[in-house]
Amino acid sequence: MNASKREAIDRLLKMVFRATGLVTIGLLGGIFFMLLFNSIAFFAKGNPIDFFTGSQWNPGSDAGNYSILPLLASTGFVALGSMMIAVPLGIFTATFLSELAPDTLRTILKPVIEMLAAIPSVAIGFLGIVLVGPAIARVFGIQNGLNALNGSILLAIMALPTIITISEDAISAVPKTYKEASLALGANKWATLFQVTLPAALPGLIAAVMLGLGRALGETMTVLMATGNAAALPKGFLDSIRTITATIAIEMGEVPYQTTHYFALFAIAVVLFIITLLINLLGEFFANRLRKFHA
Amino acid sequence: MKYCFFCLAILLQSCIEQDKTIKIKGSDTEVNLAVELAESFHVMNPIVFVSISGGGSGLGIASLLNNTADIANSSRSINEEEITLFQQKGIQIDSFIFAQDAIAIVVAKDLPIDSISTNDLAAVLSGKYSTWKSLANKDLPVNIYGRQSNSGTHDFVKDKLSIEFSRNAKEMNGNAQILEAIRADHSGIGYVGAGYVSHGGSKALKILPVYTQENKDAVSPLDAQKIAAGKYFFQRPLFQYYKTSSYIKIKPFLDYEKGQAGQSIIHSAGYYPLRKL
Amino acid sequence: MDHVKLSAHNLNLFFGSKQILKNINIDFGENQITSLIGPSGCGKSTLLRCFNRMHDLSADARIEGTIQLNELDVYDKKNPVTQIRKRIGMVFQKPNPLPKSIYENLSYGLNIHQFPKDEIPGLIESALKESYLWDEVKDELKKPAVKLSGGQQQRLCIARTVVLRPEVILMDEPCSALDPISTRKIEELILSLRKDYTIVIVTHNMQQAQRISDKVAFMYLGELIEYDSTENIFKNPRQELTKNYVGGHFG
Amino acid sequence: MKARLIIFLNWFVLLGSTLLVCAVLGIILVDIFSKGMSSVTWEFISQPPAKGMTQGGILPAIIGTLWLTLITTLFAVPFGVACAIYLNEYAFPSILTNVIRASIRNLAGVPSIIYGLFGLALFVQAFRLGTSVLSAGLTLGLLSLPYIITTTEEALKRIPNSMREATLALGATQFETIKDVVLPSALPGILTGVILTLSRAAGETAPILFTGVAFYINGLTSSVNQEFMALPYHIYMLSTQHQSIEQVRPLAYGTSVVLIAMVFLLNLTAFYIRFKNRTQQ
Repeated sequence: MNASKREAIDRLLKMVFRATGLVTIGLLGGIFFMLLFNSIAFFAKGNPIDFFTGSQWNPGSDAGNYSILPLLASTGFVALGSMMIAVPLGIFTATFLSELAPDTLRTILKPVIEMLAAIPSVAIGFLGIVLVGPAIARVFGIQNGLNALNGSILLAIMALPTIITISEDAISAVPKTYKEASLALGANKWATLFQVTLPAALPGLIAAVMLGLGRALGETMTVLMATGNAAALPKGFLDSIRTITATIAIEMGEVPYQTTHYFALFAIAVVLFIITLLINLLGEFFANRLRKFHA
Repeated sequence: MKYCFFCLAILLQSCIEQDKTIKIKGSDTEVNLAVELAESFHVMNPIVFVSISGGGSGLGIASLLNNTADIANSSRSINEEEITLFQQKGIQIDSFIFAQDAIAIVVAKDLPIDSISTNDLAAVLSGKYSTWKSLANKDLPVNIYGRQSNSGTHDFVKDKLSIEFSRNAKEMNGNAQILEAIRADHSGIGYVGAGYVSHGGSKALKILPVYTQENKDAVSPLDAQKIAAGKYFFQRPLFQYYKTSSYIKIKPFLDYEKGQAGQSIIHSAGYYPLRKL
Repeated sequence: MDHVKLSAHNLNLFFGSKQILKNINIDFGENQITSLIGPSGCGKSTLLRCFNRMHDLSADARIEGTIQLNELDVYDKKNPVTQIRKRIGMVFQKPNPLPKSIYENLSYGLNIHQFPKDEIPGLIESALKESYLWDEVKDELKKPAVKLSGGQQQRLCIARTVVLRPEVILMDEPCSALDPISTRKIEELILSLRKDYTIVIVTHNMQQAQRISDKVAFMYLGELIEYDSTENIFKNPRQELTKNYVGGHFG
Repeated sequence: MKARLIIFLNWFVLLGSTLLVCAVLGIILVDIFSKGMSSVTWEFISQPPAKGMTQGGILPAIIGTLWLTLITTLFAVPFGVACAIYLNEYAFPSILTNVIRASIRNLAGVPSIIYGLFGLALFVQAFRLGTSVLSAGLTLGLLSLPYIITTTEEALKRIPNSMREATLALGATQFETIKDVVLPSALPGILTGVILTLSRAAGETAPILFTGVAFYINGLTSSVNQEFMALPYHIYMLSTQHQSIEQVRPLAYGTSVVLIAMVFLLNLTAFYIRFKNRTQQ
């Protein structure tokens, strides 16, 4: 009697767990369908070709120009800028941490990097306004420091922890035997580091860069606060830019639901979603390759 | 188990609890005024909550359409497209003008220019003049600081001058950002609500009086008498739109705004109240 | 042979499309110790785990044939697996005490099977005594079980099984992770348990099989090659394969 | 000589990068804390804003963020942990579960603003919850789910199978095994993941932008269908939207100090749990 009751409870809870699990997965899957559904509504109304080839994002105008190009260019521009700063800095730091730093130093530095990751993006954006912006204005002799460079610097700060952590894991995962083999052949420590260890960790480093890039592309608040938000095609790092994320943040609260403009914002969100998804998948692909390689 | 009860309690609360909050949204021009009104309103009537969000006038009207606001602040009157949307959704709305606002044209203090004509202004803001050469005799680039396209101020200036803004105009998140940018920019120009500059906001800035083809007499947006007479070029009523169906809920707040206390707050915030004080 | 306690008839086991056990027929006599021997990968552990339905949670395991405990069909859906496992206990290769105190390790099974509360301390004491552990731990029953030495942990695991008074105890290479002294203690313990329980033990240690078992089954590549008394298997095997294996020629 | 120079340069570059990264954190913290600490008084924490938000405190924003975190926790923790248990303990490993796992991992990389859009479409519109602390909390909950599921699954995976077999072989049901052995052993790992996720959620701004955060509310949020103020949005608002940015800058710094302190406190708790758990093993 008791035994069958226990079994019944077990079966019931198994069902409960399965149901919650599937509901959760369904909810998360819903994100994709919601984006898809709403952007299909946009493409049914608007012109898909203009969306990718036009030169203006200007929903306020009477014709309603919905071209993702300037936004996409801005997003890519500021993210690439951030990678130019964060990739060398991150990989060098990771190399130092895993290969050169003594254990005690490493145990201090790792939390420092985690702390950097924990700072909310809005606080970084705030510093972009009060600290980085004025500094850029002074250095370049321009009036206003809210531009792509500012955004790139801030995004680099935000992507650094991701890049450092994953790169460090990748470098530490290189088998000792590789290094020993190289050292035994008479190569010095540095040659070993640059010619053996780092190349062996390369897939992991690429994964780190990809995930850092994904972070930079999807960041909203810092770019919204620090880049000036001009929706024109960027010409240089001192131009104001407006990313996809910032556009959604600015305009979504202010459109009547179920209008063309509303659906257009979902359409650009889908593009962003697909880009970040591809980049994350690529990152994962490289991370897996590293895992298989060393296994 | 406890967890389930707790969640149930929250859900029940969300169902039973009558929503006593008046949600006011929209118009950066009016948001600070609305905050101050809400602050003092709360002292008198602590049961009624008022929550306020800024954004552009478009946000307010959109929120009203989307049923996420009770009152939409707007510094422009509702347009045809929006009227159609309201009709489509079968929402009846009313409006109420609670103050007058004037838009100030602002430049940096050391730019040698004292007033500006509407024609010149149109040329500057539309990007026809790329430097200050012809207006201020200085070979500095014109940097335009404006609002985002969904702001009522943006539309108002655009429509008043019948221009499209230059594509290089920086779209700032709010009036305050515009002021701050121009303060730092020797060759910047921008437009903000007069309420933003009348209270210490004008430090290191210059407000340009505006004249027109017909009336060569330049009028400053800070001149209350001219405003009362409707003489300033960039002058407009501030609207509050609300759904007819939620009138009962918001009535206490509207009454407060119209009353003596409300109107004096409007006055001290740098706007022009409808009632004589 | 005496009374048959546990038996398998025409037992086939597949993982996916791969057949691991091929037509196994075996009977274990009551109060006997039976050793399963064979080279690694021959399916002896897999066979052992069939008897208390430990394959239930593997997605792609499929079992054909019958296993009977006395007259009871072990794989009959009507018989709750929890009850089967209460009657057929199991001890694993590596000692796996629960991350709880020594006392709780023993009381856990009693509690889930709803033994009367007031009997629990007595049952625990006698199980620990039966497992030769009582004198070593009686003053520190509150101590975390993981603090015990490897051999003590394994005896605790046996005590944990014994406390439920099962009819059969399955042991999967219980000494392979232990040093010789601990191994010897466990072997003594197993021999002393024979009077109350039917024991099936998987071992790769030929000497151990000889020391403790009444009967030995030799398996090779998923098949039961030979099943006989210990003496016959080691002294006088009928099959060539068995002879080679016990002679140490392969595996 | 040349070789020595190269070695020196190598050291210089690697150490220099590391120092630069540390300096960035140093600058951020020093700037915010040196300029913000003077604003953080008892009044600042315990009073509502006053005089058009140019004076007074940030109590409604603190309360709003607490509400938000509470709702996020109530939603994301049980669902996330249950989903992880389902995936790791119940679901038979198959191509499907691997696809699900990969999708969940990738959802953790989806920009937070997209969760905001989803929250708007699902909770605000479809479920008719309006712009409210409930909608925003659920949105942040969705954002947190992938992290909670992945960290919980990692914690569950670290529990060796022999532990599960031990109780199963004693005749425990699968649920009893999970409840009595698996979850208690995995608890520190789960807790660390949950706390880190919540600290991230508490600092998020983008997903709450259109799901219920308000510029100002003249009271404390007291029910789940009210709008709310939140610390991160308050910083955003004070530094970009307010009419007298210069005047309220100390308030923005002060709010940043409170937010960062709160987030760090959560992080330190998580580190402590992880550290304690590690030393115990």
